[in-house]
Amino acid sequence: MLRLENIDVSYGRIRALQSVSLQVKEGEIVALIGANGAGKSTTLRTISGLLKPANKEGRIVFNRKHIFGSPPNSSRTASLKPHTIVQLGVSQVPEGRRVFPKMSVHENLLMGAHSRKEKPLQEDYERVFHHFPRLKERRKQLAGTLSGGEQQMLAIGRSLMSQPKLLLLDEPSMGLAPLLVEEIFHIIEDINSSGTTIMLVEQNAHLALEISDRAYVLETGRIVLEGSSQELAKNPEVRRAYLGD
Amino acid sequence: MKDLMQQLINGLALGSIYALIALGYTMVYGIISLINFAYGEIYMFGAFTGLILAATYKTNVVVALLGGMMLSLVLGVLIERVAYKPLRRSSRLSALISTIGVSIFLSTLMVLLKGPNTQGFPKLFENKVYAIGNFQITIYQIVIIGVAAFLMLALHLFVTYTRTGRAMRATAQDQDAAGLMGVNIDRIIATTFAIGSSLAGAAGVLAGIYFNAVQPYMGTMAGLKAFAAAVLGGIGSIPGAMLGGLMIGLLEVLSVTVNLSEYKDAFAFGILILVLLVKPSGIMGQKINKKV
Amino acid sequence: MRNIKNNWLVQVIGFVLVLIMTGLTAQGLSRIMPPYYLQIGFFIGINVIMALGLNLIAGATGQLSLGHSAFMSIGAYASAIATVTLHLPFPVGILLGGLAACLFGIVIGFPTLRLSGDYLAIATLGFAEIVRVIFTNMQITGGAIGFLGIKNLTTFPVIMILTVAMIAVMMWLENSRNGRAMLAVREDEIAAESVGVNITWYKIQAFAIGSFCAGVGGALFAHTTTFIQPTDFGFMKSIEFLNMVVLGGLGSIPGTIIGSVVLTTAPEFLRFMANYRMLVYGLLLIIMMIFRPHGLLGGFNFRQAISRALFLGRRIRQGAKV
Amino acid sequence: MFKPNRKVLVSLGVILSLLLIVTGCGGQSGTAGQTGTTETKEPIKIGFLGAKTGNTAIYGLGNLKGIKFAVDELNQKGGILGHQVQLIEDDDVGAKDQAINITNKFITQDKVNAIIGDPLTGLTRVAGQIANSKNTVIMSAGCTGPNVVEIGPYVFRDTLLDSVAAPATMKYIIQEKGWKKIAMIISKNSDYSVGVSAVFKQAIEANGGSVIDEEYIQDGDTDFSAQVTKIKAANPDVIVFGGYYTEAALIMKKVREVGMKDIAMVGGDGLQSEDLVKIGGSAVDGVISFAGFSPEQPTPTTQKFMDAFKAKNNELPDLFAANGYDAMMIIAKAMTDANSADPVKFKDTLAQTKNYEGVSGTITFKANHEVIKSPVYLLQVKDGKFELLKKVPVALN
Amino acid sequence: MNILELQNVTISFGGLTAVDKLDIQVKSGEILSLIGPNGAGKSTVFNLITGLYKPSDGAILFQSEALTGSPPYRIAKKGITRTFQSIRLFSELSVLHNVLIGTHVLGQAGLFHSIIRSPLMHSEEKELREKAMAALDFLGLADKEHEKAKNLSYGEQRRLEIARALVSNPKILLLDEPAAGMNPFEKTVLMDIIRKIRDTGVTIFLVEHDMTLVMGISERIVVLDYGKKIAEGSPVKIRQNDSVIEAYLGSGQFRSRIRRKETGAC
Repeated sequence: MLRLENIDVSYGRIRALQSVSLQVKEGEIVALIGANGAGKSTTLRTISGLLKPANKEGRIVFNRKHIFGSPPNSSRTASLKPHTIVQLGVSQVPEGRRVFPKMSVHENLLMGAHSRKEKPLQEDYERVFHHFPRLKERRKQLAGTLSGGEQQMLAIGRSLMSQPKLLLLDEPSMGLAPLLVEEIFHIIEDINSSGTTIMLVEQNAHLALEISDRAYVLETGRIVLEGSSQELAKNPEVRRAYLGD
Repeated sequence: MKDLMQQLINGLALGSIYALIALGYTMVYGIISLINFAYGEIYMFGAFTGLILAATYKTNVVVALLGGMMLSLVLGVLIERVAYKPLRRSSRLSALISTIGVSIFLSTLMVLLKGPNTQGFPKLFENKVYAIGNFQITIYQIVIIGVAAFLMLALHLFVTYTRTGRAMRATAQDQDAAGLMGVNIDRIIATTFAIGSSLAGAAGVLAGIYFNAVQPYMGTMAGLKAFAAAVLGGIGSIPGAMLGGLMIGLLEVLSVTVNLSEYKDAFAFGILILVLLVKPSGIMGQKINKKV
Repeated sequence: MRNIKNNWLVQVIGFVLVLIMTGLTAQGLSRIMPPYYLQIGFFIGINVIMALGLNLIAGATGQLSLGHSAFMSIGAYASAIATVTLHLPFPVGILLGGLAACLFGIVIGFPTLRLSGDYLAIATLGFAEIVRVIFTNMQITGGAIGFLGIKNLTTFPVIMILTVAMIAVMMWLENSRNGRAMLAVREDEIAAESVGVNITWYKIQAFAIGSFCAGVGGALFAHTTTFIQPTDFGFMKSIEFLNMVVLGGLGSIPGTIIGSVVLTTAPEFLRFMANYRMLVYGLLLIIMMIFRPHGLLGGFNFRQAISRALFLGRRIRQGAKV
Repeated sequence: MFKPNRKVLVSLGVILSLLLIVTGCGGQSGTAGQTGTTETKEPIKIGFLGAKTGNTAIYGLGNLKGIKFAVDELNQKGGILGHQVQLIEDDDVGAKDQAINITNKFITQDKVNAIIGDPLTGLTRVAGQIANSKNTVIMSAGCTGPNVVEIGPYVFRDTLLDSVAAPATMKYIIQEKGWKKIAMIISKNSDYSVGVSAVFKQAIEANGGSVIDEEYIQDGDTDFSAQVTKIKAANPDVIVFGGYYTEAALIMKKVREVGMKDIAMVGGDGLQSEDLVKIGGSAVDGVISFAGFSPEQPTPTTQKFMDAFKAKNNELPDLFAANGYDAMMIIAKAMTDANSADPVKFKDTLAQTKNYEGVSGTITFKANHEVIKSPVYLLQVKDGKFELLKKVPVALN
Repeated sequence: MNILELQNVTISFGGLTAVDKLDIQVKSGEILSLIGPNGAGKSTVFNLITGLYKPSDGAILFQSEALTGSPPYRIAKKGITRTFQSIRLFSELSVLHNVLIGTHVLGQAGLFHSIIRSPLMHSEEKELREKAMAALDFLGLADKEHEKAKNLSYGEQRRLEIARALVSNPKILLLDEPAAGMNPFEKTVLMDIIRKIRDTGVTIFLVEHDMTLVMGISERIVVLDYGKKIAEGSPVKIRQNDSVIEAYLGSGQFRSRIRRKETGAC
């Protein structure tokens, strides 16, 4: 469904990603784990078009459409902008939630549906409220006044409003109490089982490997390990570096 | 002080014009943090467009106003394209200097095209004076305040309730997040320039009608005052810009009332500095948290 | 060799010698140079001093000031009052002009430095407008009619000596503990504080020195034009100095000098454009910013380039040894 | 580093072509008098110093129109002393440093025989210092402030001075019209306005009038509602405004708007312009100003000038154009009389000009070569035209 | 002896309590690590110590002297320096200049001396340069002295930040995620450096996510969750602490409700 081939990204002269290749299949939950600064968020930001790969040979393909790079036997290099990528069905829940603080919960959800030209239907809201009943009570409240957990729910709910085919989640557990984390991760599973493919960046490797089908391990901008989550969870290197053994 | 009420009406009319220009400043600043020093010149351009439409093509008020707004809009978008967009990724100071370049360019261009003389505005409709109690209000004042209020209300409704308006607010709050929601940031920035410019254009035409004077350098001082108004109200805040504009207008008029008219401009800027010292983000501006 | 280079006295004497030489050269030049070019040289000198002051404020500590001409006007009027009303000698007038501007820089600096970025910019702009309005309404300055009877005391040697001295001081300052702290404030206030830099102190310092320069520039200006009015120090004048600094490369001393030279001579070079001169000037600003957003010399450091060249040489030699 | 992409280049192209179009439109405004035809003699060079852009361009361009007209006229008649006249124009944007540079350039690079300008007192003082020290005649066709001709024997002006005309005007309105309660408006940022207003004020007191309200404006202001509201409350007999026609017209519009139907405004020759009526319309009816000439009862010279100017420029000359024309013509006459274009020689002839019938009035230079225009005309706007109210002769010493 | 002490420190932002009644003692000469999930308030603790934030309640003592209310530059003068999680270098300046600015508190020469180039300034400048070069040498950056800071790699930038903080001879060094963005080799080098710094007598207070590093060099660990201290002790003790495991190291509590099917690695 999503394929990254040899993606390099740099900030100035610093190379943040070095020839990263990975893929996500339809229906999966794929996790990206690694230390802070390893390039996890950079990968997601690149997929969403907020960052541009530095190399022309790199390629990002979503559902046979080139988000970046040139298709074989074509000289035209695609480099889609964030808003077009959302329209293709790739929606990201950014790190730190980034809800629009001066807008109400309802307006935040409306923003989520921005990429669809038509007005969102009641059932779109219902689907979000089905996952996050708490948001329904707080529809009129300003997003900035919500608690951290509620903001995370709103951020995910907002992304769901665009009816994404692929949902990119950046550190959904960040700054949340363990109970809340569990709640949110169960919801993530629910979202996945109702048909949305998910790519997850998570610093809590236990959680990430438990919930995902497959995982990639990033270290200083390179993918050093990949495999099924169950295998990775048993990998001694992974256990030592990320699981605290 | 019996003419205080009269002075308030005078100030309200003047303030409405400042407020309209200030809206453009504040909207653009809210989204891309750029002080656009060319706004005063867009206001001037709007006034000249209105003048040309009314004098040469003998159009009526509505056409002159709409025409002035439309052409200013085009100019605003063109400025964004040429002088701002290529500089989006450079420092804000470069963008600032670029807008100063635009400002010098436009005012000089207008001197070359229309001469430096102040030009009167053709009478588009009969001015009448209504006496209410011991003060009076002219049709011009009613029109100025009315049109300004209408435009501000329309802008408020647009920003609050439309899809584009919502996207503009979202972009102002968090540009990246808005991009992730599918907002076309480039287009939103262009739209913001367009709306701000058309408001400045409207202010220009209204000022032309009300003051009956159009002149290539009219934008400089008006632009500075409107900028001050935007900051006073809290830059980035639309209601703040309206409030700031009205305040500066009233303040100027009141400084005349208390026999300090020679310090009129000092008053406007003095109050601005005072407000900034007490509340550095302006009257209705949000506090900016120091990020570590 | 090294001892001599580092001997303070030798350096001071050297500096004074350079100034004397400059003065003599300037004296000679002013005899042989056509007055027109000489006159442009006057304004280049004044503008270099002005722009260096602004560069310290906006370039070194990164505070956007849109009120530089206000400090210039304070210096101009103060020096004019000193030489005309109080009959003081010209050097005292220059000093008083600088100090008066410096004093205002500090007075204005303290409250306004709490503001940052664009808010500081608008506050300084407002301050400049207020200063102008006050000068327009004051008795001692002659109001709008202007200050009459200033003697033409600014000579080419005076300008040259002050310009060279100012450039030298600025370069020394940049390369001292004090100057580095200023750069740190520009680069990252929080990081600067965390290594013990008192950011408020250095911001005030930059404002004080920058306005001192402006005051000196104003004094020279007043005694060149022999007649000053509040309209000489308007908003666009502040913008002109900002243009010089940004065009040359914000924060770069050679850049600032080049920027000042270019923009002072540009009107003369563009005279052939006749009526379209200002039009072209505006366009040039836009085009410059688009194609060289960091200025002519932005991101280019003479000292660094030289030392890098030397360093490379050393490395090659060392490499040969290994 | 920014790489110029196609869009930017296209946009720049659009701007540049726009520029070219504009340049093309105004292309005819080159330097006048360079026709050079079959002349073999060195042309006489006249420098024009003034603002062609910027806030004060309005005065500079006014001057320039008159000077160009004069130069064309001179050249058609074969120039001065058989030399063609070449006008060199430079734009000082109203800035002192530029004025200094240009004056130096005129004298040392272009080697002009005389400079006309700047219409602003401040710049004339600055340029006058230089011109005088380098023995080049400079004549301002617009400045009225003090300390100008005192600079030295090479500095002249041909404007009607307030010190003479303003008292006469005040005497007339107070003693003959009986308007004693006076509201004054002063434009605080204009040296002209502050200067003439001081003379007005002195004259008001000397003639038994009283200033019951004093309001301040600034040149470039457009909203005068606050000041006018206060003036209305003070209920004066007349408004005295020393300033320029733009502000005067706008003030009068407001004055009529608030219901002061019959009150008159009295001012200096700064009010003299077609634009006063163009901007003010019927509101400026009744405005009184002093002037060096009367457009309604012009001398034949003035009439001829006005007709020819109108035919050429499609507008009536304003005060600055008339003064500019006279400045050029007086200089030409002095050169002819002295039989030399050398400033050192013709400056003395120039200083002896007596009763020269210019288009802007009758010009005499006093012993200290300060200008005197006599008689002074008091004019009043009636139905959109300046009409003669009174002729006041002035002592020539 | 406690060199640094946080007593009952609390701070909240807009109703959200970021640090809640926190007590931490840093012993002189030790390596103490502060760990916890992202957003637990670790960096906030550093910002409180260095004076960037003012606590709404509680006190911070440095060598038994209250720091609370002192501006950051004074705290740095007292001998507390730090690095930042999101690297904060003077990015347009050279590597050497970055470290020279780090020597700021050691110098005396003010504006006057700078302008007249006094002998004091010269000798001091020489001394500071030597110190700066020594610090660069120590962190293996000596050959990059003329490079602009922004052109260094992540790892080098992290080391440069340490050099800048270290050059002023602080008594305590606060390192905020020094290993972020480093590769395993660089991490081992870093561990070495940290130990060496400690051996010169500098107390190290560390925020870090990399468990290998934390467990490898810390003498004591404090675990923060939701702004509260949930555990404190030696690495061995912390590793076995249930609440730590649950909050941070991963609870193992969370069980996928849907049995994930085995998928082969691709």
